[in-house]
Amino acid sequence: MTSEKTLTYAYYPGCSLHASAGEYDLSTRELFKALEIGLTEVPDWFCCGATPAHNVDELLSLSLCAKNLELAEAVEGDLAVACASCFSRLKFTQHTLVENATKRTQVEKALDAPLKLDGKVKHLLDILARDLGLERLAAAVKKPLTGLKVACYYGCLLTRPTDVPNLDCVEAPTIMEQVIEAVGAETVAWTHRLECCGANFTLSRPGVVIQLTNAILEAAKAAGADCIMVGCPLCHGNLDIRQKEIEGVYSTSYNLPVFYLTQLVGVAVGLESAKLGLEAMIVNPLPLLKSKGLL
Amino acid sequence: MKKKKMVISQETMDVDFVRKVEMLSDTSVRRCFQCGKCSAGCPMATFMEHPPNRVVRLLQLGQWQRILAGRSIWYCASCETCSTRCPNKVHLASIMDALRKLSWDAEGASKESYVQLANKLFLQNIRSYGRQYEMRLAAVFNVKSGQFLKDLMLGPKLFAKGKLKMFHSKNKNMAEIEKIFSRIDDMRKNGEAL
Amino acid sequence: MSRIGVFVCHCGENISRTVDVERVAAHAATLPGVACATEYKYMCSDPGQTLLKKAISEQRLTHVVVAACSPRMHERTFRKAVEGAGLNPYLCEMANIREHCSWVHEDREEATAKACDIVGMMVERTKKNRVLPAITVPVTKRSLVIGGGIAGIQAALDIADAGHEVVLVEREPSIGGHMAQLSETFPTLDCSQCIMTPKMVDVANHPKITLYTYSEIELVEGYIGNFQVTVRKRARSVNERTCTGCGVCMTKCPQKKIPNKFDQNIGMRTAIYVPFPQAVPNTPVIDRENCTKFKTGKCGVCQKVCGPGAVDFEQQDTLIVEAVGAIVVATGFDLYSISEKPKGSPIKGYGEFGHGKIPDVIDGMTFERLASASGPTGGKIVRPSDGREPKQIVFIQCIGSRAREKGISYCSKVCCMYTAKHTMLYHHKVHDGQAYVFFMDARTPGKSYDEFWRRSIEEEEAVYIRGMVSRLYQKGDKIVVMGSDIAVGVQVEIEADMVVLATAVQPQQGADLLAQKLGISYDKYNFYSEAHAKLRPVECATAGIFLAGACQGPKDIPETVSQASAAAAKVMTLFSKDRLEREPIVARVREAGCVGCFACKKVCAYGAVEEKEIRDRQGNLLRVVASVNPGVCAGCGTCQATCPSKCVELDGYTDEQIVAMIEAL
Amino acid sequence: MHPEKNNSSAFEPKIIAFVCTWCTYAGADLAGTSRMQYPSNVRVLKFPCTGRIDPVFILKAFQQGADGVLVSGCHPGDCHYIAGNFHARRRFAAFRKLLEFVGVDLQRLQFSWVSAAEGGKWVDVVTDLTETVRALGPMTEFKELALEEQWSGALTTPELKEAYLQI
Ligand SMILES: Cc1cc2nc3c(=O)[nH]c(=O)nc-3n(C[C@H](O)[C@H](O)[C@H](O)COP(=O)(O)OP(=O)(O)OC[C@H]3O[C@@H](n4cnc5c(N)ncnc54)[C@H](O)[C@@H]3O)c2cc1C
Ligand SMILES: Cc1cc2nc3c(=O)[nH]c(=O)nc-3n(C[C@H](O)[C@H](O)[C@H](O)COP(=O)(O)OP(=O)(O)OC[C@H]3O[C@@H](n4cnc5c(N)ncnc54)[C@H](O)[C@@H]3O)c2cc1C
Ligand code: SF4
Ligand code: SF4
Ligand code: SF4
Ligand code: SF4
Ligand code: SF4
Ligand code: SF4
Ligand code: SF4
Ligand code: SF4
Repeated sequence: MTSEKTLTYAYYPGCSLHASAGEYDLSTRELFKALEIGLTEVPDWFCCGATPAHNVDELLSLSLCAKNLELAEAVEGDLAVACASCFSRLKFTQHTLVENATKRTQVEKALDAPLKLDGKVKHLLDILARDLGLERLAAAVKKPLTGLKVACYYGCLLTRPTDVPNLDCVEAPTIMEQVIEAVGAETVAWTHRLECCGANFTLSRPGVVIQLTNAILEAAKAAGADCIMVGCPLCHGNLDIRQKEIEGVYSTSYNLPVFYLTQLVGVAVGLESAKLGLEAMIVNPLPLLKSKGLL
Repeated sequence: MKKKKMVISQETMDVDFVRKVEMLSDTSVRRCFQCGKCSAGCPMATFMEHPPNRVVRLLQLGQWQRILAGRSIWYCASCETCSTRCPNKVHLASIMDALRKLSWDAEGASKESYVQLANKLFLQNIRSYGRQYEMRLAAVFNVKSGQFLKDLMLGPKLFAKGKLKMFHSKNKNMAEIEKIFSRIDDMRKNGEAL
Repeated sequence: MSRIGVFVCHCGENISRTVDVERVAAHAATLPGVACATEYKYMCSDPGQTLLKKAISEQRLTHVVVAACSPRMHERTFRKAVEGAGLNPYLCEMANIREHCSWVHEDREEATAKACDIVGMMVERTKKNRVLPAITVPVTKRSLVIGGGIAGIQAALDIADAGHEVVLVEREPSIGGHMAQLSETFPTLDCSQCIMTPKMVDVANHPKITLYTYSEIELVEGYIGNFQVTVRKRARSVNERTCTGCGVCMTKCPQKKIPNKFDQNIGMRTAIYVPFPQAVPNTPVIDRENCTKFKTGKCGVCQKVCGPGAVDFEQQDTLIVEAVGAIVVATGFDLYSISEKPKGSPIKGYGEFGHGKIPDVIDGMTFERLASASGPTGGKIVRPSDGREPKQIVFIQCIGSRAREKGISYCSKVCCMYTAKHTMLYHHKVHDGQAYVFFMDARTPGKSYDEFWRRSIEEEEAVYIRGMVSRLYQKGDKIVVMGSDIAVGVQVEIEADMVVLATAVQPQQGADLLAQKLGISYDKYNFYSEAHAKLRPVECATAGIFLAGACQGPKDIPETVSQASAAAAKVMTLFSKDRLEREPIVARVREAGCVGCFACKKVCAYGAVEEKEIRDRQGNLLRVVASVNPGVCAGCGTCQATCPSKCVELDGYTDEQIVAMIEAL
Repeated sequence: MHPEKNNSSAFEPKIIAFVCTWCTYAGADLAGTSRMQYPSNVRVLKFPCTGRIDPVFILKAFQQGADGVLVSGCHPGDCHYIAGNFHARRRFAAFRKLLEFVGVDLQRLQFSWVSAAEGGKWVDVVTDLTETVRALGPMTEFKELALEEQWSGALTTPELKEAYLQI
């Protein structure tokens, strides 16, 4: 990877990043600016339909994603996606429509337009680890995250569905660890990296989410992590926003700040707190960062 | 339903329904050999009355009514653990999608209404606004599901952190979204899609 | 000008009931080239055959058509009779007017007309028949056996005991194969070494067996009865003739920490080593990759301590050519490894089991070594990670097998049984321990097999759980097993000390390469293909090559030994004659017309088509043409139908003969 | 030499069957030993393997006045000669296109698999083809096409060679 090569992407933030995950959006934009990676938001993108759409209406889900892929073609560069759920849906759609002619015809009919489907859909992790490269990432570090023990949480969707060309090994991915180790952090080996947090049941069945999320927090704590890093607003919602509630239900205390990957990498490249939205986090990360001399 | 004896015959096995499931999910139901690996790893299995492998088994027997009558399919989180680990390439997560779709089409045979309601609202949101409005989603959900006080504690906190916004700018090209929805509706009416 | 005799049979009333045989004979008599036409009640009876022979000599017949039953019934009979009368047997043909006519039609008119047609066709065909000389090939009565597992050993001993020489080639430093690694064997639980080692010694001492270990097949040429096989004998660095097997070298070698493959890498060995104490031959080899001398030039301790001076660092690979008449392939199997995801393959592998990185997750063969009295732990079952005895042990069946997404779609056939065996061995050794087995179904179809499995549950108290495991992960010093019991319909979690995976049986590494050298076919998994799944299960479609053991498909020891003895019997049948006679229905190339496109070669499934150089007197290469080796050709005729220049011809089914039949209609 | 019936105005199709000796010929034998009945219009030509059957023979048969041709051999995977039937199938698939191109009704040419155990299937296949061809009426196309010289075996033009190699 030559350093002259300028990277630029079309950006699909997804609904959550414009709402509950505002800090993910903010930190992504700031981090990419700092790393001199171009990011242009896809104009007038739609909701990808996320889980609820494919849950009950696959054709709608495929059509919504395909529409977004089409919109993204107007912007230069591969499509950068922040949310694991959007990422999973968009790449699944692209793969399915390339492979399955019947579905492609149906979707083209729904959109009333022929589809190209040749752009690349990339998660932010992919861009950091591969397009930018770990070496260049490491070179940008101002404050190495030395001594910070991070539990990387992939959740279920980041590397799935399984038959679609993937970010990393479905069952034993390492890409998050690679990225965060490149900026100086330590990672812990733990058991619940890929377990599902209950994701979109947060609204309809919070009880389920609390049970699943508790197991994840417990495992991260047991492995000696200082904090958790995620690449998905849904995971974040469940692990961060519900953490206090969970502590209440199980009468325990975790106090594990849950960072978006862009926030932690942002800290390492020297961005200040306001540019990373750290104060928007429910579990306050500042004491931890201060204790490690990172703020 | 669950305990009732199954009388199995060509008449009671609804193969057409199974074919629909297979078409929608792009996966073979018959291929499953009941190894149980899907159920072993499913994070939601403990909440389901029919664990995932049994959902496929019931499909193999054409007994879809038993599935739709229960809430198993609505407790699936779409995490894809089952599909990822199935030794036999049964895409169970997609089968779950297909079943929910068909259940939805069949209008409410299921006990589980909360998840359905949330899904419905989610899609309505897209149709009317183009994007998700978490605030609206949560509020309407709570009103409609009669749980006015649910997550009450979270609300103000999130609001304070800027995590819940009251207003959003609508997408500019709403007409296009509406067209997609209505074209799909038309295709279904004309029998061009399931 | 041909003088054809037509003989129409009544078959009692079987033919004459619906076919007017007199009319058929009369019709035949009118056909050009027919010298005589008669009918008779039972052509195949003695008087019938005599009539035919007499007619041949009296009427000076050149060709014969017998209009009677199916050639599949009596072609042989009549061709023999014709031969007895001094005519080439291939000048006689049968017209099938029974199975294809009188028995399938009721209308006498129609049937008679059809019978006339059939006779007419065969008359025209027969006119074009040529004298076909019998093909015989000499038989070299020596046999090659490739692979020295129990299959190869059994086959070699059986053939050698019948008095024929055998060349046994084994890739490893010792014969024995996987059976030598086993602890005790189902369904009787007798000690593997105890029943195996005497046979290994018999091989070593048998005057008729030449043993090449640490050797591989380099090249195979020739055909049934006449193979030339080049064997590469790899350099052992120890002179087999002078070494006494005292073992001093091994005790003195400073390189002591090399994982021993024979012990599934749990036990260690030296750089100069025999894989196990009972090895045959008991001559060590130097593993050049790990020997200090070969790596740095220093050391040479073994050479210094060796009394007879057998260590020879200069030794080179040697190539030996052996002439044999038959080959038994017995190269056995390998186990599927969850730590290696096959590169470039769509198979997913077992990431959910940690890709083989959890130290106390082992495979079945490793468990065998742990349980074996002569194994690295002396038969104590302990964890590789910390040497502790596991108190909760989980076995998982069908790993890699029956899992088209993860490995292989077939059933490995032996793992249900060996897992049951493992639970018993475990229970015998760890009295306060508990064994659990996750399984889909128990496949135990063999004599006393299901009883054996039930014993594991009812008497040895193994807990069988019907359902597969989704994930394994290390938690502290335990392995968490996430499974499900589908009978109950609930998830099951066990914190195990050790997990044993019943990994799939696969063909040996490089099995396909060996098959290509031998010209035998193999399936998509690289198992060698038998000529017929039911009726020729030990023969390859390629004549003179036979199969034994797990190289053909997963097998246990009883089946392996049966097949090995069967293969030996087939070899002995082949060796019972000095020359092989075969039907002369073979393809022949008209070299003048051949343009050397080798389309024929591509379609020949037997590799019978060879490239032949045509040179002028000065020895200059003029062109390369196809040439069919009659020893190898099976006579299918595919080449002929494929040749664009129409210059291959299948004797007995020439274009001329067939066109003559079509034109007769 | 049609098996002319008394009622000579009725068209009796002439069917030629090219079969392999190991499967279909044996299957036809079985039909006989089981005394099954089928139309007598078929004439059987035995080959060692369907792999031996040159498409030229089929053309030849049509030229000689056959109204329908049946090619039948072992089921896929059961070939006595490992893969002869596989080559045959590939060849015939291409050949059918050629026939279609020259305007032959493909219903007149049928391929099937009949094993040594399928006497009943043999009867069905032969009966079906006979009835189909009977309904189609006599085959005339080929006599008009008179391909005889070109297809006597020599491939005279590069195009023919090319076409043939495709087969
Ligand atoms: C864990 C386990 C437990 C088992 N327990 C039992 C049991 O209790 N009872 C039972 O009946 N069966 C048991 N079996 C099955 C048994 O091991 C096999 O049936 C038997 O070993 C097959 O013998 P084989 O000679 O065909 O193959 P192998 O034993 O594999 O021998 C093949 C030989 O050929 C050699 N070779 C390979 N390729 C080449 C080459 N290219 N050139 C030269 N040599 C070559 C190999 O080195 C090897 O020595 C068990 C199997 C496993 C995996
Ligand atoms: C319903 C069924 C379906 C099957 N399907 C298949 C299949 O699809 N594929 C497959 O591979 N296998 C199949 N099999 C198994 C197969 O039938 C056997 O493997 C095979 O027939 C065994 O052959 P055999 O010669 O050992 O025994 P048998 O076929 O039983 O032959 C023994 C012969 O010995 C004669 N005999 C017995 N006692 C005496 C005596 N004292 N003196 C003289 N003669 C005697 C008997 O009359 C008999 O003719 C099937 C079996 C059954 C029951
Ligand atoms: S894992 Fe696959 S094969 Fe096994 S029970 Fe589930 S769906 Fe069926
Ligand atoms: S996708 Fe649904 S059924 Fe499958 S493992 Fe996840 S929750 Fe269970
Ligand atoms: S030769 Fe054949 S047809 Fe004639 S009597 Fe013998 S069995 Fe019958
Ligand atoms: S090489 Fe020498 S020292 Fe080693 S076993 Fe042979 S004779 Fe003994
Ligand atoms: S020379 Fe090699 S084999 Fe011999 S003792 Fe030294 S290290 Fe061992
Ligand atoms: S023998 Fe048993 S464990 Fe082995 S693959 Fe077959 S069913 Fe599975
Ligand atoms: S196909 Fe015919 S021309 Fe080509 S090499 Fe073979 S024999 Fe010669
Ligand atoms: S007749 Fe068959 S076996 Fe013989 S050379 Fe031709 S293709 Fe090969």
